[in-house]
Amino acid sequence: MYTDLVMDHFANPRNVGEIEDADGVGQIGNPVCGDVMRMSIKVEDDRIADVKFKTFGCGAAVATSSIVTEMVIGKTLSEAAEISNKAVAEALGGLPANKMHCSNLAADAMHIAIEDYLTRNGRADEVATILKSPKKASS
Amino acid sequence: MYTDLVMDHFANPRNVGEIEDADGVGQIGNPVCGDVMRMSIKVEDDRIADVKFKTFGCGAAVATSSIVTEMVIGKTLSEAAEISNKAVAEALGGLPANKMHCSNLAADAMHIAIEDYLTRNGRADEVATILKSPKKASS
Amino acid sequence: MNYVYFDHAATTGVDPRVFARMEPYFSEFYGNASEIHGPGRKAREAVEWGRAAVAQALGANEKEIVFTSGGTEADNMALIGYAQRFSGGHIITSAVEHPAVMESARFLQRQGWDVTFVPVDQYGAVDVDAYRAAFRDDTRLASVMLANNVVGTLQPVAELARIAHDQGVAFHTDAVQVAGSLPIDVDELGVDMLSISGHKIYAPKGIGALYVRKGTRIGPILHGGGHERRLRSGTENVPGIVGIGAALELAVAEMSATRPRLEQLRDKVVAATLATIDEVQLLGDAVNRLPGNACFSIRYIEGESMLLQLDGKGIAVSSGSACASGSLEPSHVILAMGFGAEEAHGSLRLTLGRENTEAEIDYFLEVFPPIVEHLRKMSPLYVKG
Amino acid sequence: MNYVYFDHAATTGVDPRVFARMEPYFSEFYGNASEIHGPGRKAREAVEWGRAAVAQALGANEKEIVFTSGGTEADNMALIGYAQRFSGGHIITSAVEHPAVMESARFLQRQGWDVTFVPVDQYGAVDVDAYRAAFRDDTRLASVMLANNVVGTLQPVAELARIAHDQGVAFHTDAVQVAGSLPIDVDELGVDMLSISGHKIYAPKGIGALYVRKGTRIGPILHGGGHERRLRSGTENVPGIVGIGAALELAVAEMSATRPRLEQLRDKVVAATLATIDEVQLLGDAVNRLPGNACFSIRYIEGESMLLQLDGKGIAVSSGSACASGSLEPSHVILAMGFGAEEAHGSLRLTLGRENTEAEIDYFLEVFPPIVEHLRKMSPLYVKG
Ligand SMILES: Cc1ncc(COP(=O)(O)O)c(C=O)c1O
Ligand SMILES: Cc1ncc(COP(=O)(O)O)c(C=O)c1O
Repeated sequence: MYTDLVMDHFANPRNVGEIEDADGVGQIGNPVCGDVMRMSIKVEDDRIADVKFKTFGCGAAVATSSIVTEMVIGKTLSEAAEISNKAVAEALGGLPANKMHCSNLAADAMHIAIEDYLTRNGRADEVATILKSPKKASS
Repeated sequence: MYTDLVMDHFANPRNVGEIEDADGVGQIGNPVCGDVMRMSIKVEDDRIADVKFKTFGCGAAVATSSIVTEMVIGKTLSEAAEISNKAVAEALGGLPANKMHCSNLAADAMHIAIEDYLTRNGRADEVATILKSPKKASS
Repeated sequence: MNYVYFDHAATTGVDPRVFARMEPYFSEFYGNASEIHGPGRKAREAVEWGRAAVAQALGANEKEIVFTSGGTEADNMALIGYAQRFSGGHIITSAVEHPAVMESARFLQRQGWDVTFVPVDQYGAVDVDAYRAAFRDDTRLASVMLANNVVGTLQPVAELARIAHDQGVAFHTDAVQVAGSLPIDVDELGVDMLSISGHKIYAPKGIGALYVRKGTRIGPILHGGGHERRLRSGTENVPGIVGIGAALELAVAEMSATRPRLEQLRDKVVAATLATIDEVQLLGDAVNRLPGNACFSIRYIEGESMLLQLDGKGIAVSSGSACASGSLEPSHVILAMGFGAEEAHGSLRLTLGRENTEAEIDYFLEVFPPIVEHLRKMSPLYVKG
Repeated sequence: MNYVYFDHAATTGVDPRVFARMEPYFSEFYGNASEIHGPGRKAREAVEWGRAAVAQALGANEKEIVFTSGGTEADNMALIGYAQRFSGGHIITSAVEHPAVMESARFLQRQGWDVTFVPVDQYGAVDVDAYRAAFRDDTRLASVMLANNVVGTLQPVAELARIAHDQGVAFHTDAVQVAGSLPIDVDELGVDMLSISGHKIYAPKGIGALYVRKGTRIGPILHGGGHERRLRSGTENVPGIVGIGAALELAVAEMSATRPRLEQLRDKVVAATLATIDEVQLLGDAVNRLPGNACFSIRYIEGESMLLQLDGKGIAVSSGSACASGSLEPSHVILAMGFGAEEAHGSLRLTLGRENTEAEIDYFLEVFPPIVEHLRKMSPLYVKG
């Protein structure tokens, strides 16, 4: 059901953990729904210098979280903000249909972390530009 | 589904045929129902001296016809009249439930032959005594 | 079995090549295809392989195949599952359907539906004019079999489907007797649903499939865990599914060789039987029939007696309506063709299959005439005897 | 398969001894049991042998056994087939039934029936008082499973059946998870209908049976040729029937040896898991449960992740409600027991079977704690990490 790449990211997740002095943190999901993802980022020169995730959830939730961290490292905030959940699923070679919704929110968590960074740094006015469609944490 | 005895009587039916100068003939059944049996008898001293049958029908119809001819030969008319369809089925070691009705009428055919004999010989008044429950051909 | 087996319309043995494909899924790769662990994934792969093979053989898409427990369930699902969408209405079917369709229609009748059983001609072909005339404003579904299981007559299903569609009505066909014997393409036929059964095509008993065209909405008739895209609950019969897929694949691959061979054997047995026995009639259409079907009415004698006599010679055939269990009724198919009960009682059906040989046909032709003679001698209806 | 297989509640492999009994009926004795020729009679014999074996194992009469395509169909038949006798009314079932019962009840609900889903306690046992109070004048049927497939809890079915009968109401039990594991006697239980499934007891997928007590009238849900005394149409699955008969016979013969062995293995895995991992809870009743079932809720981590990690180590287990196909919902059983969705998402089910060894349990106990640790380290919900 899962592609080899999904299974690889699930079995060997990249960038697991929490950045102690993170510049931005984004969390999405709800244990009741079965998936919670938290991204913490370090930002330097408007680029994502470091990122770590923690995820409670199924194989897809872990793999999407893991791959999103790989996809955003070194990217500008705008570039990172452009990565959609759909792009994440595609990067993994696809996800089972029933995993496309709740378990594929890692990009959203990343966007929330970027929004958090911008807000913390008094750049709330840029949120709308950088995050073309800003996401709110669902809980 | 059929007992060995049924199959034996079906495969090697006893007394097949028609007595040319029969003393009595009984026929029962209907080709529409799938079973027709005809018994012809020779009577001597109120005993069944000879009997032959012809049957159109399934294995059970042939076997019941065959065994009834064996059962009645040498019997008095009253004794022959006492043999019921049920007794015939029992003598064969039983019949499948769905064969108990239409295909198990050989004894009835025999009773009709006896009735025919009695009537031909001006003994119609004895029919009720000898055949406790006289059967009519169903067609 | 040391039998000459001429009853392939009733059931077939699992082809050893099919069995070899199924076998690993009983005791080795026995996972439940709903599970996501290794054994489950292995089972899922097998199920989807079977689905693709069935789809391929029917010219369908994989998503249009629903596995069932057999032809009966597929037919029930087509009629009753489809009817569930509506609160009631009218269904058109034929007078010569298999009981699986007929009794599903009767069940709906008891639920308040109207059903028209379209008559057939003396060869068993549906009366197309009567069929066309049967459509009403509230007709929801038409179901006519692709070929008849008793007399082997093929129905003009492509035309019947077109007529139904012209009226905006969905069309189902029972292809249980045709799958594996003749080419089937759901698009050429234009049907919306099509039933097949494993054990008629050298796959095992207990597996079947319903083709459901994309866009044709039906409801489940077995409720539960939501398997088969919620259309048919129940743990998937993995070896059965592999079996029906492998069997269809094989049948299609070999059809161009098997079909003319069976037709030739069938034509031989028909011609020789008509030539050597008098007062015998071929039932069904002489040309437009299933490759392996030879069905006769033999006057003055009864089917079961012939069958048992042949059985005594080691030949397995069937009489009349063989698909009903323990039924003594004369075949409704033969009656619907306008024959009398007597003729229906005297029917004998030979259905040939891939392992049959010409020597077996010759053996039948040798032993059958004396059997007819013997039974006619015993028959009170046979006057010449 | 090179797997440590702990998912016997999902399905079992066909026992090689069972397979040996079935095998001749695929390609050698492949007759249709409705046919009266030799191959047909051979098949009929096999079917009736299987029926007698199933009846014997359940303390029933042969005439009370109807073969189906599996547990799902048996459950559907019990509920929907029974309900057909009535124009409507009320049905009582439990909140922890398998979807095959649950969804059959919901189907009847959509047809206008009233259904009460009786609640359970924290161990998954039906609330007997609530059950008793649920009966109404128009209650037609009660259906409560003999043991739960997720948490393994046994229900007091004999008592529940007695209560139903006191109200003049028929009682069905889904014994799919119990057959072959614990003794079943339909008279001691006093049930009117009882469902079993082949593939849970080392027989193949695609076969099941419904016990229907003499005098309990139900209607068919599959219509057609009138097989199985008109209760279930469709050509009989001969090898499947032989398989389920042989499997039950074997399970009963070996039960006194298998049962304590599984209970001991289960108790070991439960005790060791609770001892070595913190914030773990055993789900279901500690004592009153199926011999092979160990079901846990492991906090802060999610079931599928555990399952896939174990899969990576070659261990097949299941999470939550494994019988539904591709479901992501937290198990309705665990929720009904009063747990939160989070705890339900963190459930893991091991179901042991006859081929499992103590070494396999030891292997699980070795690899599982590091998996829990790894996943908890990754979990945003785990604060101690
Ligand atoms: C035309 C036709 N439809 C349906 C069926 C039923 O199929 P199954 O026996 O697989 O239930 C049969 C055979 O019995 C058949 O010949
Ligand atoms: C308790 C219970 N009932 C019914 C079923 C359904 O049985 P089957 O998979 O044979 O349809 C299952 C298993 O899936 C089960 O565990």
